[in-house]
Amino acid sequence: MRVERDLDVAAPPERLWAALWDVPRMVACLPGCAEAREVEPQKRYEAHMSQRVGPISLSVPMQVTIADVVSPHSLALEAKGRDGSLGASVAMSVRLAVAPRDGGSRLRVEAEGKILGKLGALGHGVIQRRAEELIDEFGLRLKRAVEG
Amino acid sequence: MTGRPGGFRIVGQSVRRTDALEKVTGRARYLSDMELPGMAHARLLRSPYAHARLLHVDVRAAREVPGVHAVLAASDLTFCDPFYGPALRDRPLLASEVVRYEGEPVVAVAAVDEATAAEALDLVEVEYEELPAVTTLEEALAPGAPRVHTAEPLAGHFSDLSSLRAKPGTNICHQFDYTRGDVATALAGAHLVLEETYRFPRIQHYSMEPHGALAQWDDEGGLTVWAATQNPFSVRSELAKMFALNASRIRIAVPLLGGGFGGKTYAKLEPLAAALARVARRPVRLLASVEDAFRTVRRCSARVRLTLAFHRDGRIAALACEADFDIGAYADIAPRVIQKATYTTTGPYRVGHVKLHSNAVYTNTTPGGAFRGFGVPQLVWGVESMMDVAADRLGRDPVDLRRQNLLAHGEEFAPGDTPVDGKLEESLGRLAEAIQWSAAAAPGRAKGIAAMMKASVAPSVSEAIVRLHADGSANVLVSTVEMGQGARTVMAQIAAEVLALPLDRVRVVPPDTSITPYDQTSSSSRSTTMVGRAVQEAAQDVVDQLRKIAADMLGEPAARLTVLDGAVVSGAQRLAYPDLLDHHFGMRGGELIGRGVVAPGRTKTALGGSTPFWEVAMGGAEITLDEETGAIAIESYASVSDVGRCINPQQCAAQDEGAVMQGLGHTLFEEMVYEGGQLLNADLAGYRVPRAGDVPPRLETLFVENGDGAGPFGAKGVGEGGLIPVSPAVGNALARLTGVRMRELPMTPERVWRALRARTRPTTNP
Amino acid sequence: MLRPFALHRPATVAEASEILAQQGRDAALYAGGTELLLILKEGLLRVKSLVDIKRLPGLAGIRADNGHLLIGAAATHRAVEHAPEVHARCPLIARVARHVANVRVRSVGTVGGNLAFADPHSDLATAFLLFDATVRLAAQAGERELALGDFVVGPYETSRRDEEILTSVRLTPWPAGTVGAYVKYGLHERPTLGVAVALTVAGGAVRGARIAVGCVGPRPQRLAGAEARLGGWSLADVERRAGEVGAEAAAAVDAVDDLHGSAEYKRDMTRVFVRRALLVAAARSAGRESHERHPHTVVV
Amino acid sequence: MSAIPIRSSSSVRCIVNGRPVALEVRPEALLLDVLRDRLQLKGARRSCDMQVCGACTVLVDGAPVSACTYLAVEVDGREVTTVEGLADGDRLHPLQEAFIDHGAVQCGFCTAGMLLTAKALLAEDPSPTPERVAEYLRGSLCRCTGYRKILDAILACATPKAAAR
Repeated sequence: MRVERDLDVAAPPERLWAALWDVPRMVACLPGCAEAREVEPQKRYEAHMSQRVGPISLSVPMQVTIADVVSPHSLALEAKGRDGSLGASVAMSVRLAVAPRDGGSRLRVEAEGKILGKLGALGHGVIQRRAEELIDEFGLRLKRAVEG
Repeated sequence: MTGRPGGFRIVGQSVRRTDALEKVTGRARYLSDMELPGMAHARLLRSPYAHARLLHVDVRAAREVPGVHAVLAASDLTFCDPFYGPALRDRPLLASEVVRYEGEPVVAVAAVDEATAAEALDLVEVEYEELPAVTTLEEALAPGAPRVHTAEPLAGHFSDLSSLRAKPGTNICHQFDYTRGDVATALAGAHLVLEETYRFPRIQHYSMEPHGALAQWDDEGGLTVWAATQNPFSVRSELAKMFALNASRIRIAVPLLGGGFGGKTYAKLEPLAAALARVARRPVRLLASVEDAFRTVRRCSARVRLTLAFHRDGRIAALACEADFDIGAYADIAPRVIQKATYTTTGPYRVGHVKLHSNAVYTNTTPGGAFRGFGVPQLVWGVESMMDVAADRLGRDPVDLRRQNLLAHGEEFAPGDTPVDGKLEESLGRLAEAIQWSAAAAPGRAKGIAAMMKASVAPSVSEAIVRLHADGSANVLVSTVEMGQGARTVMAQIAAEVLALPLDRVRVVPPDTSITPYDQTSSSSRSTTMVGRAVQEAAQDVVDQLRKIAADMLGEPAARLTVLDGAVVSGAQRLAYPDLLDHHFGMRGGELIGRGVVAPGRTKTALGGSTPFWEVAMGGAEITLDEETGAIAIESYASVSDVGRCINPQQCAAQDEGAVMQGLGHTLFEEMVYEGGQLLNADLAGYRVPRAGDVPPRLETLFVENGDGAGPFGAKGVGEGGLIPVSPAVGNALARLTGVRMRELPMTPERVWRALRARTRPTTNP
Repeated sequence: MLRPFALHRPATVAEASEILAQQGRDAALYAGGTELLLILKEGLLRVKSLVDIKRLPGLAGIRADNGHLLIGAAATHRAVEHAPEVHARCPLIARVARHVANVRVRSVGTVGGNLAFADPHSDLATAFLLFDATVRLAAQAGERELALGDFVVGPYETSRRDEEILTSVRLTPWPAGTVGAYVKYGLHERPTLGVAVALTVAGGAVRGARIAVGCVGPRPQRLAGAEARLGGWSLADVERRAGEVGAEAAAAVDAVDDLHGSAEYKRDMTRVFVRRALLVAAARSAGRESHERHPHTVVV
Repeated sequence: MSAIPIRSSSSVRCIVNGRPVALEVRPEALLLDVLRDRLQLKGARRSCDMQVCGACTVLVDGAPVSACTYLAVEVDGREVTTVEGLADGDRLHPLQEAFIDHGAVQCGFCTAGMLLTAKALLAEDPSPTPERVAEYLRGSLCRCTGYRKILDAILACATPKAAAR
């Protein structure tokens, strides 16, 4: 699964960056993500991700690690976790980059991830589309929060 | 069936299968039907990662679940050698430190029932650290690619593989090289040189019965395993090594198999079942699901680069082959697959200058092993496609070009190797006739043909015992596994023929290594030839003893006596077997035991042994194409096999029909699809095998019977051959229909659709 | 192997809804079980209770209702295949039902289960869209009726609330002079593509056209643009220009990549099969039945 | 309203191969396991475990079902036919005879399901066309025979079209 998106935000790059670098708040913009909290400042975080695909519910405690920061331009994070009851493992890497654009800024999102286990194999075909929807919604929420 | 050549009574007749009645009434018993008192049920936890370091495996909670009898992780396997494998002992019973493919077993549980075992597995905590994985040949062979294995594995039990040639520092676990003549010079002087690359996918056997084993230790430390295996003696030697036991302390018994196709050769689940039973201190049955089977073994996929050169007159000038076989995460028998198949790349053709190289390449995928055809289909797909490309370029008819290059009857395959034992041109002629090659195809249709010649396993040993009882009935003791191919019926026919008994007086005993004598394997189309000959010898041994007894009684030389209808006959005199035994033993008791051994031994050829016979099969397809969807329809298929003689014609036809349909599977649909190291279609919803609706409207199987086979009564092997020409025959037909040459299997509608869209050449419709 | 659960057999829809309301995601509706039992076996769904609704009074019924055809949610595919009411009012649906999955699934699987599971690779929803299907959802609080297109919202996703029960689907039979066809194509167990079309022809011209495409994307779709293009065409126009409609459908369809094929391929197959389905329907409208056969294709 | 609580059993009374059977089964018990493990009727077999292959086919009130994905409680009050119930004593069912004569049996793992599916087909349509037989067997896989001999065996048991009228 791979999703790439560019999103124009009507706010200066600094404001967008500040919103991103508030990691718990930023992570909470991802639909289904809750209880985001800091474990080690600007390094490790936790969050709980819940997703439903029809009758199947995925509930994953995620470990989020900041892999790379080029302040105030880009941020790369890795997230992984496992739903023990479904036997599904989720792994994601996300890169967020901020650039100035026509007085506002542009956010580039590059997300790559996979779901391992039976769900991943079954949901092949469904997951890509769902991931696109999630990232789009993430962008909208983030934009709303920044432009707010 | 009247007037069969040779005047045989039972051989050559399509007698009813001896196991048919039990199979149509539901009374047939397979491994999954077996239960023992106190038996525990096993389940496995498998890795979700293609390649990962095992940081932590915590099974404590699983052990506490009531009803759990054994929980094993790699660290618990201190009581046995935890590695196994027939070629290399590189496969851990349970992943240790590293998992090398998605679906590799990590933890095994035996419990009072499957639900309890599943509950226990839910409580196992495993922490993985994902490692970069290689799931394609390109990834595995790239410079600096992640290594699937880093340690040096130990050689398995095949002496011809004791000198495995790994390429240090790479994922190549074995290389095979063979050279004859001078290819470079031959290429330089050739009129036409073709260089092409062909690809063959990962294929799942899908025998309807998945793997399974039931293991029980006795109080004296002996081990019995009931196993769904094609070669119980290989399983026995594997277990003997792992558990440091004498072969005599191990008993492998084999019930009926629900199909095998090579997937049940060599130890698969038996070692795990034995380890679990040892710890559980009770019998343990481990039954794979179909999903498990996808994670147990598969056909090796391949990328084959071929150089095929011709003289102006159509003679093949030279053949060079560079083949990479993707053998998955563990070697299984793949090194043998690649060298044996590569050695016969030239198939039925006379080629003076040959240079062959193949690599067995590890990847982070389900291990590749034996599968009907043993590597040959992967090569024949390319070679036979290129024969048609060559015919096109040389302006020759494909049948004609092949005929010109066929080896002659009695001609050595390679210097010092087994001479051709069939009349190849007769097979080709029968095929051309069957598919009316010389008649133009109807509009929208095209025909294609392909030929193949395959070696059987060598060296190779089969033994048989025939016991003639006091009442004149007989048991045949052989370790041939009945997996659907009908071997038990054929062995009974052979014994009954020689013993001059009706078929119902002969019973073939199921394989049991503590009772039935050695047989190497029920695979490689060898059973009728090798075991059949041993049975023939053993039965003849009994007949000779009978004649000797009769000679004593009659005062006539044994040589003048014959057997007929359960009696030794001399002119008008007739001595029934029970009377002969009565006379011999002086009572109604005792039995005559006959023995047969077939063991051709080693030779100085490239593989250390020479095939006891050549399996020859040719196939012709007539197809139509839905040009808009890319879907190919097989309108007619003819398969010709040279079997020397059909012991049971109906069963020969059944074998070949099944082979053709299985071949259509990998030709048109079948492929294990991986994405990011994950197998996406490990079930029958996503892995498409042929269905009843896929049977060509016309499906014909023909047999060349010249009585010139190395087996009993001039018979020889059948079973694999019919599958092998299918892909190139269909590919050749498609090329003739559309001008599009497919070089990758399966030829799914989408692949053909893409090829049609990329087509530059105009359609040529012969 | 299935993990333990309780089996509830409520006597009324209200009782069923009450259990669902109480147990929430710990309970699952169960009728034929052909989809549900699979995900339970896989461990993808774990529940404490199954609520068996196939014995609820009337739920398996198939009957005419005020000019409509009402199919109870617990009616099996096999029942639909054989029901005289279906043959009389929506004969295409009987023919589609005859080719759903395999005979065992048809014996047991239900219409409601099929719709509520919303597997994108399914035949029924696509065919139902051609009959302006609505579904009825019942709960303790009351009932509501939704267009099928609003009910199926995505792959495996419907707008059914946890406590609601899909009780029936209502189909509106076509006006006189309407002839339809359903064509499905695919290699695998489930179809790669399903196209349903219907042409209402009067006075030699198309007065109404319906086109639905399923399996290629997240959910089955009616393709209004493609339908509109056919308006006023003669049957001869349809036979000559069906390809244009196919192309329009291909441009409009939402296709995704999966094991069945790439989105690109599916889009092109939409083009091909919309055209082929229209040709079948046009021929039928002219009283002809084509016996042309294509591999991996079922035409009903 | 009735309910079978979790981890408890309810009684199931049914007719299996013509004989009345009474059993206590849990709600999650699959018919296949009950037939094989409780009633020792091993003819139905587990292969794909997802209703694709047909190896577990049995007839419930004459209709083929996948016993691997069918709750045992559902057979309460119904008739179940397994392959063991096809023959009349020692007299084989014509389909069984035809399968043997045509060589339609190889490994045998699919055979029970094939026979029962064929029985259901011929009950529904005594004179099916070859295409209809192949289509009806869509969910009945065989990896050994290549199907040709199975199709021939079933067609040999069909009533000739003229006689059917």
